[in-house]
Amino acid sequence: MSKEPRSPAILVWAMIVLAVAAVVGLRIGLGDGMARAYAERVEMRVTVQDVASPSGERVVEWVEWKSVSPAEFSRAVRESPSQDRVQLNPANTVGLWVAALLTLAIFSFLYRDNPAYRLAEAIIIGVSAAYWGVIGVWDSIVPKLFGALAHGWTTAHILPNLPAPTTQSQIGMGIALALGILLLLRLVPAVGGISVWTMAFIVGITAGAKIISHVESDLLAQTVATMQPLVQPADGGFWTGATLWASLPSVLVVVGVLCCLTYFFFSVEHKGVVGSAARIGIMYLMITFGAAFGFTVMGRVALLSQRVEFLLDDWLWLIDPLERRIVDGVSMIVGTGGVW
Amino acid sequence: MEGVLGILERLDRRWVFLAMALAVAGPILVMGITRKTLPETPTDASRAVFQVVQSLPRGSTVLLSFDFDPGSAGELEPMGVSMARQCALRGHKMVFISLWPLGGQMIDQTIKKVLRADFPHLQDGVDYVNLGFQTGNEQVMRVVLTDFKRAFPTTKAGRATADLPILSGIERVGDFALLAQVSAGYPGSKEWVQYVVSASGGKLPMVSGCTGVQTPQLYPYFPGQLRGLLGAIKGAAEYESLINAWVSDPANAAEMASAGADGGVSAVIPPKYLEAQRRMGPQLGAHLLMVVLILLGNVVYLAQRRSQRRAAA
Amino acid sequence: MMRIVALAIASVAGLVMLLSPFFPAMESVGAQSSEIFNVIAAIAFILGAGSLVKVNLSRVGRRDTGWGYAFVTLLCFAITLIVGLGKIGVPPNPQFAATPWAGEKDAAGSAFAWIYEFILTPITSTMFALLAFYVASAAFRAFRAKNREAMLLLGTAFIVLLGRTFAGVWLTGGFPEWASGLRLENLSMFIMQVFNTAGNRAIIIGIALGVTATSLRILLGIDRSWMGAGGGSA
Amino acid sequence: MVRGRSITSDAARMMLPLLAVCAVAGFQHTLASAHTQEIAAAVSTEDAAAVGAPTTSLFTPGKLPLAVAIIVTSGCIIAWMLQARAGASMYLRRIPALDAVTNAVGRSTEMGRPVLFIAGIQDMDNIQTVAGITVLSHVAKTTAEYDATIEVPTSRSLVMEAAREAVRGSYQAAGRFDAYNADAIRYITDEQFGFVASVSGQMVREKPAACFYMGCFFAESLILAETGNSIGAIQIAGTAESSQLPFFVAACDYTLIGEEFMAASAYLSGAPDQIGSLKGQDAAKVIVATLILLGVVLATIAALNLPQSEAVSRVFESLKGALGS
Repeated sequence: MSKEPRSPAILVWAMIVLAVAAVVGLRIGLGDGMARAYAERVEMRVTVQDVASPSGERVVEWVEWKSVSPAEFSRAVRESPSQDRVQLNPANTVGLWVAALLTLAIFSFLYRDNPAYRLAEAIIIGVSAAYWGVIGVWDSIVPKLFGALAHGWTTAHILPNLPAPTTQSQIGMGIALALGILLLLRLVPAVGGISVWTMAFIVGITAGAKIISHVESDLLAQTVATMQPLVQPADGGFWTGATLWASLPSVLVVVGVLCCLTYFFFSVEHKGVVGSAARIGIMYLMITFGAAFGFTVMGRVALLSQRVEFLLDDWLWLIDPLERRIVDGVSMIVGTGGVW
Repeated sequence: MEGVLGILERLDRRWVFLAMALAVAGPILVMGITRKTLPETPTDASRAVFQVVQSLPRGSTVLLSFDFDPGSAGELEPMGVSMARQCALRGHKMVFISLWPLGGQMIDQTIKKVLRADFPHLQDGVDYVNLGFQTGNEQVMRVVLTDFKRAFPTTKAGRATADLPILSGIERVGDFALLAQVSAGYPGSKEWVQYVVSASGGKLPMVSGCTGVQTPQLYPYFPGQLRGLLGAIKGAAEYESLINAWVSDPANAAEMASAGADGGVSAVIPPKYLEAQRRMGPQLGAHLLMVVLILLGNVVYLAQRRSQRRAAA
Repeated sequence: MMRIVALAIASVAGLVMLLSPFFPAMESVGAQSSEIFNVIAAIAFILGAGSLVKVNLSRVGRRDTGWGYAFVTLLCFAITLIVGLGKIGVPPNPQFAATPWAGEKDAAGSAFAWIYEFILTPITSTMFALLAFYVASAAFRAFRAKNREAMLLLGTAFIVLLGRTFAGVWLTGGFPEWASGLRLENLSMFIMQVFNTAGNRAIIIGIALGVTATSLRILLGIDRSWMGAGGGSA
Repeated sequence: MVRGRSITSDAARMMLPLLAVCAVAGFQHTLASAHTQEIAAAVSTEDAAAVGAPTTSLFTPGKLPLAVAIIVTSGCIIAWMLQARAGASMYLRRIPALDAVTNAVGRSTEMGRPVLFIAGIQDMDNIQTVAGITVLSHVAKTTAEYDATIEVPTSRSLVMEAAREAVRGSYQAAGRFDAYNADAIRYITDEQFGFVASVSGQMVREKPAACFYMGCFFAESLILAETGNSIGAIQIAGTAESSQLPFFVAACDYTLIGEEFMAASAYLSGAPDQIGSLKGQDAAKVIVATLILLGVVLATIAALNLPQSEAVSRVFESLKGALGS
């Protein structure tokens, strides 16, 4: 599968890369250019209480930048050429380029492993590991652990409207802290073995909780759901084709469930009656898998479309399906002054 | 013939990748420039969603749960947009919630895109409200069964829900006329069915839109516990086309005017209401390619088997 | 000794979880346990980060092939951590402007949000999009009519793929009313509601039993391989 | 292994007490049916106590069916475990995917390439991850015996810890503690596709000869399996995520489907009481199938317009009530 393509093939691939580069080059010079992000300045002004100041309150002011479409920028400039309310957003413009280049770097893995992909890979490992660590701190450690064990400090500095903890949650978080510290003892080789206690706690609660949830919502619910009447009397009498046709699905479902269950038998050899049932069962499973495959393809293609749309729309400004760059009926793709 | 088969047998998978890229990018480019879409023939499951929303009495309060994030917005956002749009057209009140951390933002985008843009007379807190994200997965569902406002004490913007006009008659989730839900995974449609619809004794009707991956697992619930189901981008496109057909029908002009829809009946559908239908273009290209690939793969396989048999003989 | 205590902890914790739904006094234990788990997992990140830093530092230190990439990883890790924990560029929270750290960590305009939007999202969603290419390659290579089972798999996928696009309507939309069940879109519905329902149900029931047995083996201390009891036999 | 008593006769012995318990539960359901609705609305949530007056009952009402179901399934499993421990012989059908483990590891040793093991992308609060770790300990024992190297990239810090514990134990048990390398079991990132980007890059560069995917997988299943395929590795997968099974089936050499995956650890251990638990699972399956058949027959009679239909319909409702709905 991964044989090296012969030289004519390399030529074809090189031409494809050149063509893409040519489109990007052309796009930079054509019409109103490409890949720019704009933002609108919003002045924020909030009065807060402050015991230190003589009036008892003080004003906090800051500026926020709200993303707007290129069309809104053009409209603002047209209305007042000297305005500075809507401006080019340099950070997000650079961001668009970074995002586009990283997108292409990942796609390049389809051809083969290469330095661009390895760079993207190195970036994503570092960024995402830290990202999830940060999420863990701000979403779990601060509101749950600090919120329960150091409530006053947390409300004063980070989360002013955090409700007061219950005794139960304080006990729970105390346990969590203790188990967390036990786990970190892994870093001290002499007593590291004790960290298995934390693991034991986690594995224990997982095992206990999963028995409950699987028996309740899967085993019982699915068993009851299969208990359907085999015959669905249709209009016009009992022994008619219509009844037969209407009853077929429920018969097929019951047969299918029983045969598939037979396939999962471990302690009986799949021979004779059991063997036939298991074979029917595996056929049902294959149809199930085929259907899931077909449906999943849909979702995967949708994701690819999204990435391609990002490249063609947000980055290259080649298409504009949402009309974000149409000003007074003129597309910025063509350029407000130029011709396509 | 042998030559072609030989090439196919040794085909480098990169050519398959290139074919897929063209099958997806081509239609996007063409449809992006021409702004044309493919016609849709809605299936029963999608039609059911449209009819359930349509059949509620005007002014019903609908609970919309947007349980997805930007990762699956390509498939699911058009469903959320269409649901909000149809509710607004029918004059229903909308209470938006989310069990996914980034769902609150998806709701804000939808409100901006549909309600503020096309139904500017609707008031936040009276005709619609965004209650934002709530942590706790199924635990939240268990709480809303008995006390909706306890699970959502404030709106996303920080207003208390206790005295919110839109929630005046709502004590528990069963008081809503409909649960319309968009699902990207866990927690999602399956959990809503298991913990809320079943527990309400079938009194709370539910319609759902979900990703392609989840669709097979949700079909067993339709049309029983799920009154309607939008499966993947295809379901979104079908639903979108049903609403667009209704909007374009002059017979509905009066009703639309009373709902205060901006612009009234118009033959030109704004592009934001054609997103799902537009995305069916690359789907068609990709699916046809898949079908061709499966066929080619089997032609190669059968030819190989025949030559092996001949060699053995 | 350490192991016996561990076993006892696992069994007691499991038993408490197992009993909690049946006693009103214990009902909130379930919700609480998931919070405890989340906090422990967040603390455990220190160990994960330690492993990440150690492995990459040693690559840089030894000047292994590709040590530059390891350096990039470390750099990105450090920057993201500092930016995220320091809430750099986060504007004040309009509702609580007096509280210094009340701003949302990923508020628009913050450096953390920029990293999310322009680095994390493009890379991860493009990785996700690679799947479209891999399904195509898998379909070409693996969906071959080798036997009856494989034929069923590929036949079903074929029907569903066609039935879910305009192509299906175009191919079989002309079937007369009495044969409407054979239209591709209806056929794929039938498959979903009958075969797929049966298959999925049996899988779910089987898994529920498998989970029960696996959990019991753990709680009863018969399967101790998770705690390093060597190869699993008790 | 010698074939034990036939499972059907074992199951028949189980049926009597089970039916008795069902009858009791059904009776309770019929009695309570008048106010079941209100109770269900009020007590199926933890909030009943918080919102209304605190309930005085010691037990949560309405949970009897769940308790019965757990007692019956666990009872089956424990009963056969005890039987096996007492020395009863147990037949176990072959599971080709698990028989292939040794070959795959052996091939890695011959080729001088590593074995790659991925225990899914979820944390330790997912039972599939725990099952994956138990399989890992068996695979690690084999790699220790065959002197192959094993690489275990993980997507969660806790999983890394658990995997290290399991692998260290296996190497110790195999007497090869000198060959244990903790850094081969390392945390990559929690981010699903960041993890996949790293692992697929690693696969292309190190070209492992055998890849094991055992745990909870989502969309990354196909990326891993296709990359493994492109480097010609033997691939053995196991998961209970039904949406990902088609991709493993299409792209891997062997796939453990759902319950088979859950049984893998017991199968590989070969210990009598673990194998007994598998037989207990089978007995529970017979009970489920019997209940389904019973329910189907009752539902069918109730649906036909026979004189007895109404009475049967009541019995059917009781049966459903006994099963908790």
